[in-house]
Amino acid sequence: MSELRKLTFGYLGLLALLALTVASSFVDLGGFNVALNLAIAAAKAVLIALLFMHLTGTLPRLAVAAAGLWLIILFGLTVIGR
Amino acid sequence: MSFGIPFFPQEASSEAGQVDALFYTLLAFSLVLGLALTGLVVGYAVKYRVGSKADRTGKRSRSLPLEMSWTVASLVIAFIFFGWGATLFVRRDHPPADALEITGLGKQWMWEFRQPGGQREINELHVPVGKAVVVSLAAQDVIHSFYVPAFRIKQDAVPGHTTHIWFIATEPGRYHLFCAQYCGTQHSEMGGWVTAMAPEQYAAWLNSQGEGETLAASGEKLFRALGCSGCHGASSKVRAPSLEGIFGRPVALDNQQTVIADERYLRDSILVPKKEIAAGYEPVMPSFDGLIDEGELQMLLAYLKSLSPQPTAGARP
Amino acid sequence: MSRAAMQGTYLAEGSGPRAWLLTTDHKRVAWLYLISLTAFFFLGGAMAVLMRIELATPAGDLVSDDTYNRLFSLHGIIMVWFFLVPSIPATLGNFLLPLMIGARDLAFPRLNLASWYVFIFGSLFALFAVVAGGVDTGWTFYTPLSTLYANGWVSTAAFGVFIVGFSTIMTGINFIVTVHTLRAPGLTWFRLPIFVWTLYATSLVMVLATPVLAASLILIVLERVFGIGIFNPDLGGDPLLFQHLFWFYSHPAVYIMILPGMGVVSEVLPCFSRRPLFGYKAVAISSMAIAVFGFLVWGHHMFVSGQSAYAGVVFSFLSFCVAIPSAIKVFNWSLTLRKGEISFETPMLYALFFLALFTFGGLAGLFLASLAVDVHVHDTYFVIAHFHYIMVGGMVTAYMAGLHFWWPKMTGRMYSETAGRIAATVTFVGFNLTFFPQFVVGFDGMPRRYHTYPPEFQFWNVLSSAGAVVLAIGYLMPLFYLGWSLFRGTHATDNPWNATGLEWQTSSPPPPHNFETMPVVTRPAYAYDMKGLEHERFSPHREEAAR
Amino acid sequence: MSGTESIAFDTPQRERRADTFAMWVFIGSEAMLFGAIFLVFLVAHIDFGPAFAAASKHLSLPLGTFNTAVLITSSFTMALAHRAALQRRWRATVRALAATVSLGVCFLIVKGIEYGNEIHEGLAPLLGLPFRYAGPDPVHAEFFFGLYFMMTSLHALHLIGGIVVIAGMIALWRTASPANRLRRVVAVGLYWHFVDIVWVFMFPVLYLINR
Repeated sequence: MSELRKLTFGYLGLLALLALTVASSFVDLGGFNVALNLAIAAAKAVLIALLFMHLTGTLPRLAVAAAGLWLIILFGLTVIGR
Repeated sequence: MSFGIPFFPQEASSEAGQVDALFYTLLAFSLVLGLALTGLVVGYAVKYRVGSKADRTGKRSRSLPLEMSWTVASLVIAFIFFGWGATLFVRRDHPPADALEITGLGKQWMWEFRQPGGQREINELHVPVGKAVVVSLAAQDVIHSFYVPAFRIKQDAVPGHTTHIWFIATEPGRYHLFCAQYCGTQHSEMGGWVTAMAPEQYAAWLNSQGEGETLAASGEKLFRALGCSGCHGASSKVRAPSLEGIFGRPVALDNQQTVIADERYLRDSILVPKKEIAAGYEPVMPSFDGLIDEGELQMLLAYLKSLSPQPTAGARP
Repeated sequence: MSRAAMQGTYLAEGSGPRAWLLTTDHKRVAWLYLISLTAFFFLGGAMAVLMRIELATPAGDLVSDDTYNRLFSLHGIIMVWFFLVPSIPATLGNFLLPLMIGARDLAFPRLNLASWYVFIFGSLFALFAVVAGGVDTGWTFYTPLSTLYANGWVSTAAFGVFIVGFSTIMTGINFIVTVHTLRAPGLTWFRLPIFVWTLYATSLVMVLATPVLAASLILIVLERVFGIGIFNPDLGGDPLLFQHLFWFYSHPAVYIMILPGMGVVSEVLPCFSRRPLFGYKAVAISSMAIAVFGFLVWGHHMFVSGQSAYAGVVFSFLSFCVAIPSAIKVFNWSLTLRKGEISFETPMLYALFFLALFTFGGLAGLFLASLAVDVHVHDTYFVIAHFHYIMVGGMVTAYMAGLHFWWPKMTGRMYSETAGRIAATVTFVGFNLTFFPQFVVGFDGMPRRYHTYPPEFQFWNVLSSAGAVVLAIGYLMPLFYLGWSLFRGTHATDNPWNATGLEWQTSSPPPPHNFETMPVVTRPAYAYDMKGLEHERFSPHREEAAR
Repeated sequence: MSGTESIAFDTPQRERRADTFAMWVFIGSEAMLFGAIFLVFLVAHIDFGPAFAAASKHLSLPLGTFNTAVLITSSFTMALAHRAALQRRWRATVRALAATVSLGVCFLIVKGIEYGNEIHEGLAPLLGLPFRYAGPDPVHAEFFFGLYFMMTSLHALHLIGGIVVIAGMIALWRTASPANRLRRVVAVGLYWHFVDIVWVFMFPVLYLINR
C-alpha cells in the first residue's frame, strides 16, 4: 500500500506545484518570475522522474546525466557565442 | 611566382606578413612532426618486417612516462599556437581611431561600396595605401563574405547584423575581392577588385569620381523623410531622447541597466525599439523593421554617428 | 563454389528476397546496409568527378552554375548523411559488434532491421528531390539562403535527411544498449576491442547530436512551408542561430564518421604487427574524450561569421584541446609497430595509408583552429582539403581496411591479394594528387563552392582533377575483385589473419546465432604477445604463393 | 530462449533491464530535440522579451492550466497502470491504460479548442492566414505565435504517438504474453511521463511570461 500512497502524494504534490506556479505568475517578483517558474518546473520533473518513472539503477541515471551534460553544453556555448 | 604557378599568395596588407609568419611556423612544425612520424612508421615497417633479424626482446606495450611526456608536449605546443593566433585575431576588433570608414553592402550577387565622401562603387573598391580602412558590412538578402586573400582578411556580412573588417594596405596594386560564403546561383561571380593606390592618387581618383552626397547626408535626409526628426528633434511635442552625440555614449535603460550606444544598440533601437528603453521615456517609438532596407539603415547609422564628436573610435563592441 | 562449405552459416538460412528483406539477423542487415551504402558512395563519387571535370578549366563550360551548385550540394548531402555517417557503424559495426562481444545478436534485432528501412525511405525521399530538380543550398543549408532564397526542393531534401536521422538514432541506441548489457562473461570494459569502444563513443554522439540536427531541419521546413521566421532577420529571427544548431550536430558528426575508422585501424595494426596495441587504455579513453570534446568546438566554423571575438577565442582554445586525444592516438598507433613482426597484406596497407593521411589531415586542422590563419583560409579550398584528408583519406581508407580485414569473416572467401595491394596503392596516390593541390590553392585564396575561378589557379585545379580520375579507379577496383571473390574466391579459414578478437573464434562465415558455444573471455584485447599466439602465423596467401 | 522477444537475451529479466535502459537513452535523445527547440525560444525571448510577454497574455491561462492538470493526472494513471502490471492485475492495468489514453485525448481536444480560438482571433500566422494583433510590436508577437504553434504542435505530435501506441497495445492485449505486457507497459510508461515532463516545462515558458 505504501507504493500507492507514494504515487498519490506525488500526484497531489504535482498539482500543488502547478497551483503555486500559476499563482506566482500573478505576483511581480521583478526579474525572478521566470527563474521561479523554471525552478518549479524542474521540481515537477524530478518528482515525475523519481516517483512515476522509477529513475533508479546506474544505467538509466547515466543516460539522464549524459543528456543533462549535453544540454548544458548546447545552451551554454550557444549563449556565449552570440 | 614561378612559371605563372602561384605557390604563395601576395602579401599586401599590414596583417598579411603577421598571419603568414604564423602560417609558415605552423607549416614548419607540421612538416617536421608529420615527416618524423612518417619516418618512424616507415623505419619500423622496414626494421621489423616479417623475417627480419631485428631484436624484438624486452618489455614494451606500455610506457607511462613516454605517454605523459607526449601528452604534455602536445598541450604546450597547442597552447602556444592558440595564443599566437588569438593575439592576432583580437586585433580585428580594434581598428585605429583615425581609420577611413567605408560601407559595404552585399547583395545577390554584387558588392556595393560607398566611400566616406559618398562616391559609390560596384564590385570595385579603391583604398589608399598606408592608411587604416574600416569596411562596415551589411547584407541585403543572404549571408555573404568579404574576402581579400592578399590582405588575409575575411568577414561575413550577415542580414540583420552590422559587422566590420579593417586593414592597412601596404602595396599598391589590384587584388581579388571574393565572396567566400556560398550565396546562391552566381556565388562564384560575386566579387571584383580592390585597388590599393598611393594616397595622392587615391585623392585624385576620389576627385575624378565627383563629390557624391556623403552617407551621413543621405541619412539626414532619410531621418527627416521617415519622420524621426518629428519626435527626436529639439522642438518636438512628443518626448523622445535627443540623439545629439548619442553614439558611443552610455545610455541608462529603464531596467536599471546601462548600455553603450554602439551600432548594435542603434540598429536595435530602430528595428526593435521595445527591446531596450531609455530610462525616463515612454515606449512609444514604432518599429521600422520592414520599412527600411539595409542600405537605408546604413545611412541612418552614418548620420547618427556623425552627430558625435569622435565618430569612429572606441565604441565598437 | 561449393554449397557444402556454406552449410550451417548465416548465408545458408534461406536465400530468397524475403529471407533477406525480412531478416533480423544483424549480419544480414549489415549486408543490406553495405549494398545500399556502396550505391550511395558511387553516386556521390560520380558527382565529385563531374565537379572536378568542370573545374579543370577556369570558365564554367561543362555545366551551368545552377547545375554545379546542385552537384556539390548533393555530393555533400549524399556523402555525409547517406554514406559517411552510417558507413562503418551500420555495415562493419552491425556485423561485428555482437561477434566481438560474444553476443547472439544486437539487443534489438527488429529495431536494427527497421533502421535500415527508415534509412532507405529517408534517402529515397531525398533522392526524389534530386530527380525532381535538385537542391542548391550546399549540404550546410545555411539560412536565410535555404529558407528564403533557394528555389530547389530544399524541404524535401531536408525532410529526407531528417528521416535518415531516425535511422542513425536507432542504430546508436541499439549499440549503446548492446555494449552495456550483452558482453560475454569476463569481457570487462578494458578488455573490449578498441573498435567496440569507438562504436560506443560514436553511438553516444549519434544519440545526443542527431536530434539537434533534426530540430534545425524541422525549423527550416517550417520556415519554408509556414513562414515562421525563426531564422529570418526581418521577422525577428537570427540567421546565426541556425549555424549554432547546425554545427552543434555537424561538428560532432565528423567524429561520428572518423571514430569508427580509428577503431578499425586499432584492430588492423596490432594484428599485422603481431603486437598488442600500444597504450590500450589511453586509446580507449581518448576515444571517449573525443566524443565529449567534439561537442565543445562547433564555434570554430563561425570564426568569421560575426559571433563575438570572445566566443572565437574560447572556441579556438577548445579546438586545440580536441587535437590532443587525436595526437595521442597517432603516437600510440605508430609505436604499436615497434618490435613487431610486420607484414603488408591489403588491410595493413590501407591502415598504414590511413595513418599517413589522418596525420597530415589532422595537422592541417591546427591551421584552422588557429584564429588568425583561419580568417584567411576559412571557406577556401584549404578547408576542403583538410576535411577530405580526414573524411576520405582517413575514414574511407579505414573503411576499406576494415572491409578487406573482415571480408573473409563476412563471406567465407578470400580476395586476390595482389589486386588488393594495387588498389590500395592507386587509391593512396590518387588521393594525394587530388587533395594536396587543394591545400595550396586554398592558401592562395580560392574560395570553396566556386563554379568558375580566376585563371591563375588553374594549374592546381588541373592536378586535382587528374588525381580525381586516379582516385576513382582506385575505388572502382575493389568493386570488381571483391565481387569476383564472392563467387570464385578461395575459401577462407575461420581465422585467416590469426587475429585475437572473439569474432575470429567462430566459423567463417559465422553460424546464424554467431557462436556454437558461448565464449568466455579470460584475456585482454590484442594479446598477440601471449604464449601460444606469439610466433604462430598462418596466411592463406603465403601458402598460395608457396604452391 | 525462455520468453524473450530478442534472441540476444537469455532471461526476461536481462531483457527488461535492457529495455528500460534503451528507453532512457531514447528519452535522452528526445530531450536534446526539445532542448534545441527550447533554445530557439530562449534566444528569441532574450531578444524580444516585452513583445513576447505581451503576446503571451493572449493565450488562455485557464485552458492551459487545466490541460497541465489533465496531463499530470494522465501521468498518475500511467503510474497506476505500471504498478498494476507489476502485480499482474491485468484488468486494472487495462483500465488505467484506458484512463491514460482518455486523458491524453482530452488534452488534445482542449488544445484543439485553444487552437480554434486563436485561429478565430487571427493569432495564427500560418498558411497565409491573416495575422490580426492589437498590441504593440506585432512583428515580434507574430514571431511568438509562430514559435508557440511550432512547440505545442511538436508536443502534440508526441502525445498522439503515445496515444496510438497505447491504443494499439490495448487492442493487442489478448495476444500478448504476460512478460511482453509488462515490458510494453514499462516502455510506453516511460515515454508518456517524458512527454508530460516536456509539457511541464512548456507551460510556464509559453503561458507564464511575466504575467
